[in-house]
Amino acid sequence: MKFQIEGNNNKIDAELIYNRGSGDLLFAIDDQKYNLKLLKSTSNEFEFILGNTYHYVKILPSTETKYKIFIDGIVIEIKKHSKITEIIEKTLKSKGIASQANNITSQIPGRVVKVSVSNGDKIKEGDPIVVLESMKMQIAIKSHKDGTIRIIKVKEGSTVSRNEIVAIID
Amino acid sequence: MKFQIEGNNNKIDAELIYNRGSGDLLFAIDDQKYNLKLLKSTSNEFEFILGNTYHYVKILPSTETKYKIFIDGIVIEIKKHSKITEIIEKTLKSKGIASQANNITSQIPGRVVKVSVSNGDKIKEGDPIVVLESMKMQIAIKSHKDGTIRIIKVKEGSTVSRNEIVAIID
Amino acid sequence: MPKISSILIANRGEIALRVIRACKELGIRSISVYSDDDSRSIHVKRADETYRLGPPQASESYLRIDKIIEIAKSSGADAIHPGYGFLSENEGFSDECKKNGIIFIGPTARTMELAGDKMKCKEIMKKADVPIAPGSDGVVDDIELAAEIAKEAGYPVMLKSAFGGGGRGIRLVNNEKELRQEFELASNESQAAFGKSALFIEKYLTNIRHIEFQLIRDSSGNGRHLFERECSIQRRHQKLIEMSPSPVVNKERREKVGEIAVRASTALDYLNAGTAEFLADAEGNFYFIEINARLQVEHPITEIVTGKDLVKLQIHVAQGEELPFKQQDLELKGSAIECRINSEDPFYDFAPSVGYVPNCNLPYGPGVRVDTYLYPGCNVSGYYDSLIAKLITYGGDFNEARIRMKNALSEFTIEGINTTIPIHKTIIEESNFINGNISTDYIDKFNIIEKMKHKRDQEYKDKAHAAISGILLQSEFVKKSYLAHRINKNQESMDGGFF
Amino acid sequence: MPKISSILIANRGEIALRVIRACKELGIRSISVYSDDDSRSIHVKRADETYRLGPPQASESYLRIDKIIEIAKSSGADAIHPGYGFLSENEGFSDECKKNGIIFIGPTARTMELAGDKMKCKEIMKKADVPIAPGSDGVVDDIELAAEIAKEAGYPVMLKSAFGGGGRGIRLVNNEKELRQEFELASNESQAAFGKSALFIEKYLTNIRHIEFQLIRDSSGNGRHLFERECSIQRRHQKLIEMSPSPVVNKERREKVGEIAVRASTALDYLNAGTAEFLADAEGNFYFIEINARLQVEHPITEIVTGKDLVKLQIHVAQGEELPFKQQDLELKGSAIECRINSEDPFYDFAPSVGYVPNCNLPYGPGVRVDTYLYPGCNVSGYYDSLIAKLITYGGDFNEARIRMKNALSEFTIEGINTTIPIHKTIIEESNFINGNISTDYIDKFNIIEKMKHKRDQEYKDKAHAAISGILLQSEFVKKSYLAHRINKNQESMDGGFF
Repeated sequence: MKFQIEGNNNKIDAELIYNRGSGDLLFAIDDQKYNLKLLKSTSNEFEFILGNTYHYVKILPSTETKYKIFIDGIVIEIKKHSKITEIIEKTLKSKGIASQANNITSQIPGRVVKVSVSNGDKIKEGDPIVVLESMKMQIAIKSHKDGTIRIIKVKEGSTVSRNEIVAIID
Repeated sequence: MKFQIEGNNNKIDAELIYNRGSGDLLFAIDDQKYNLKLLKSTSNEFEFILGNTYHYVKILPSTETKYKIFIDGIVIEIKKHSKITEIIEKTLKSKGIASQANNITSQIPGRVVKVSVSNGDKIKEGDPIVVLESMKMQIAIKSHKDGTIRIIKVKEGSTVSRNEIVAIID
Repeated sequence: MPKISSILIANRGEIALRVIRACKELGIRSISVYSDDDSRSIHVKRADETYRLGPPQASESYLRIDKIIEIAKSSGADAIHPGYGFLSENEGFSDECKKNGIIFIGPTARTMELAGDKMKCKEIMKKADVPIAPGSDGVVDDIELAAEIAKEAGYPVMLKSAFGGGGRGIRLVNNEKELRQEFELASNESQAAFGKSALFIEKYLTNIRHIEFQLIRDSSGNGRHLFERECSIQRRHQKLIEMSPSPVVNKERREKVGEIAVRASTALDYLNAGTAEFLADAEGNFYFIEINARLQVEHPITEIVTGKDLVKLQIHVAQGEELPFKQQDLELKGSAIECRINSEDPFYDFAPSVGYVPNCNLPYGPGVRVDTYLYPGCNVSGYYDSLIAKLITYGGDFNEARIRMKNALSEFTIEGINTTIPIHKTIIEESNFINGNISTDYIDKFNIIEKMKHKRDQEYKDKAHAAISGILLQSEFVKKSYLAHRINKNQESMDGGFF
Repeated sequence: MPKISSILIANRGEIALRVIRACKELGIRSISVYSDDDSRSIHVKRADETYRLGPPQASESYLRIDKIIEIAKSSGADAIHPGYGFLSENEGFSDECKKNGIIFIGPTARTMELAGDKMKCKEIMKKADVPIAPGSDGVVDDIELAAEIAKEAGYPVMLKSAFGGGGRGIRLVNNEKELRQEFELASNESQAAFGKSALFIEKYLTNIRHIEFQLIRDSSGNGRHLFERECSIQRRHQKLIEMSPSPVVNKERREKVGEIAVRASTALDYLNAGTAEFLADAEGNFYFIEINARLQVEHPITEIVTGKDLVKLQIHVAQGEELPFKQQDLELKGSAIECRINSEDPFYDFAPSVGYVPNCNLPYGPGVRVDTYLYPGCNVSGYYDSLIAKLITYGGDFNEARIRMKNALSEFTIEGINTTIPIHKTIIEESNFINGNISTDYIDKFNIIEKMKHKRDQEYKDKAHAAISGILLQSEFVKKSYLAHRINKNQESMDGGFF
């Protein structure tokens, strides 16, 4: 399998060389060979000693192109790099960019305390679209470009989650 | 249902009066009425506010006559007192006493480091039968009465669990 | 005054737990209150008694003076501890307690009113010869007037709520366009949080330290200061890291400014625990900003370096006792640091992060104290403040406390939400922080966000092989599960036992 | 001597974690070793590197000098920290380290030999004018000789292993029949634990306190004492609760006996941290018993009242540094108590209790420190010592520390095994303990076991209604599950959502 760490351009090759049984495995990662001693496992949690260092790994719900992994207290993201996922990724990415360009999304979860614009309003980059309240703070979601409001997708008093579309502009 | 707390002779009457739904219940325990607000439950764990005080209860593996309950950090034992369990209890008890009288049981888990007697040996009350090692300590299991060893049930090097029979005497 | 035998805690989260612990130490019955979003929160679990307040919104629960007073009366509470935030600095609440014969553990309504109105307070301080910070002269209700004053003072200016505190309701504004936009937001925010809106404008000063003095004063008029806390590490004008002692305060200055702080509390006829906040410039001048008329979030570091339990002292003072020590009995020993762990994503402009926490590991061991409401399986609600834990470490000197903080931060794991732990990890090893070269603009000045991202990339690299091993293990697991499933179709027995 | 950059910790459990933490503070690479019963233990998880030793039995793992030295060499360890117990007082191990160019963090083999042989040590102390406890004059190998000596001294007598320590290998014997029975057991036990068997006999004294002084001495011959620890609360001659300061030691006596303790360490040319143990009688006379040539279990209370990190000091001294403080720089401040939490059933004659711990909650908050290897999902092995946690609290005075201990004990919950927490809860509120009226026979003298049972009955009563509510809830749950099951046969969706 091939992987790529977020924020880094290198691809990493990794494979299981063999399973000696009773929890002893041999891995090759980036031309380095590792003895792995598995101490405990469930379907998504693994405790093991890699080389001579203990690790706890929990595989979090991941996307089709990315693994999200809780490891030793931090969360790290790793891209999948098989041929197929690369193609899927590209397809998704191109689609995503195309449609996302006109979406104004909430990048935090919160409650809508004010909608500052109406359908059809002309807006400029930096204009506030809605105001959210979350954890006692009021935060304005601003437009990232000039345009016209096609549709407002939220109402005052409603709650939005992270990455939810609050408005679409043309 | 009727219950009895260990170390106390009083029996306690308890029943569900009604379930108002959405986690609100009304209990009567020993003529006291309680509002109970259930906060969380699985098959053996319950978090609730009884009257105005929070409790966490975990029902541990229990016997036919006794509940073992982990509550707010301590373990308490409660006898069941329905007619049927009373009868079962009595039967078990009388049987238990009859057969237990000739058993020498290990009251701690440990590894047998020495067997001090052989089958057929005459022994006196207080004589050591086997020596166990547990947590760096060596502890002798002694006979609770005079008699003759009918059979030794353990070997040197074997491990015994709590309440396991190590020898039977006549 | 009669001895307090029961206290209702009109708050939630870690501070409610802190007060419950003090009650338990004094043999006082603790009574907590909770909103519907908090029914499984730690202050419900740990109090002797607990009562429902209402729906999740603070305005329907923790800010409902009427309901809280009603519960206090029906449960027989002798006293109310307000914690910080919520109603802690609401003079109406203090008043209402008094009217109902309940001891309010904090200052009188009159003192609170004066302390809470930052403009009035400044006037009193001027009279008492307490040096005050340069700034605008009164509350500004009107946006046009605000624009005029700001223009005169020169941008950037600070837009502050007269009833704010703890960094809430403070906005830095760089030009008139921003002023107009932010004025309305700030006004609304202050309205929602404190039930009032009144803004004033202060010139924004740079290379400034925020240093505060812990105060406590009893009903016989004995006032003491418990030395300083350096709180210059801030983001969005909210404290992120505090320490005591300050790296720039020596014994003489400590005594001098401490005395000024006690004078300030006398001028307000202050009762109970409070904090005098100062700005200190590079020349070592101290300017009074405000008195926080409540227990402060960062009180634990003072408890550690003085050996005094501030919450227990609050209760003693509230029941009319005199302070059991003189100023000269107090000694600052060792060094303590507090990191505020907020449920915010520091990689994403500190956006709030809320939800279920399936697991967490609190650090412990030599020199570590944690004040938190987290436990495995708890929930972080979006309705309230983002402070989820205070990690406090101490040592014989700053560096011992700092290194212990570094290790405690790496022991502190919280699953399910984003927290400010990564920025703390970055700061705690940053050279300017180590050398005490800090100011309120520290985060921007030294590109801490960039450094944090760099640190993350390094962590990613360090953990990559182990993480990938985890993925390989899972794929093996899935493969074998699939095979086994095809053989006996018994999915239940798949967990574990494959390797 | 070169600076230590990596340390192998030849131990397990809480003390291994304690040393790992000290390593992390000093930037030293920590290397742990584990037996097959410990592969998921905390010292495996937290060390930078970890290596397998062998099968669970101590004789096959933590006592294998050859394997430990081999791992130290192959992993490039500069030094070895032995913790307490296991090989910590084994002069052969210290010697073997030296031969292999590895720094042993502790005394030299020669000192250890003298300190470990309780009889030789007493001779040296006599010469150095250190007052020693009355008792038998040499090691007794033969049971007949033992019986003779015991008869002469008069029963009861103590049967002690010359190589024991920490209460291990000490048995109280009331008559000759018991002596003969116990002599063999004690001999075997000492053989298993320390690899040697040599017993001696001491007259058993009553109304005696056990008070010890913490020592540290560097390679330049600077010796300091870090004041006393009162360890009189014992059962089976093993410490259960320790505190510093002692309620019967004032400043003058502290200085006087402390100086004697330093003299004792000088007489042995002692290196690194150690403890001089004394018996104190009702008249305030102190008799030296032995020097424990290692870090003591109860070292944290000294760390707290002195503000010094003993493990870091051990490492500094081991790399040849001079002690960074003089005797007069040290100050005893506040009060600290330690409760030893053992996996034993205090209701059942302290029978060992082992197994899986599905969940546990460590106490935290103001004035609380926990040193433990417990975590939710861990395992308590029957192969090793029963100490699973040390709960330490501190305060401005004894009573503040005591009340905090009371609360911390009630916060400390451990599922799955029995522990000594109930006896600690009883003692911490017992009037003689509160008044400092304690001695080594405290547990028997004041019927603590009876009081503990009484307390449990009270707790049972207090919790009965809540516990029964839990049973009722479960029976409702079962009823509804059964009904639902009959309706849709879908057992999967039964959990939760019924009420």
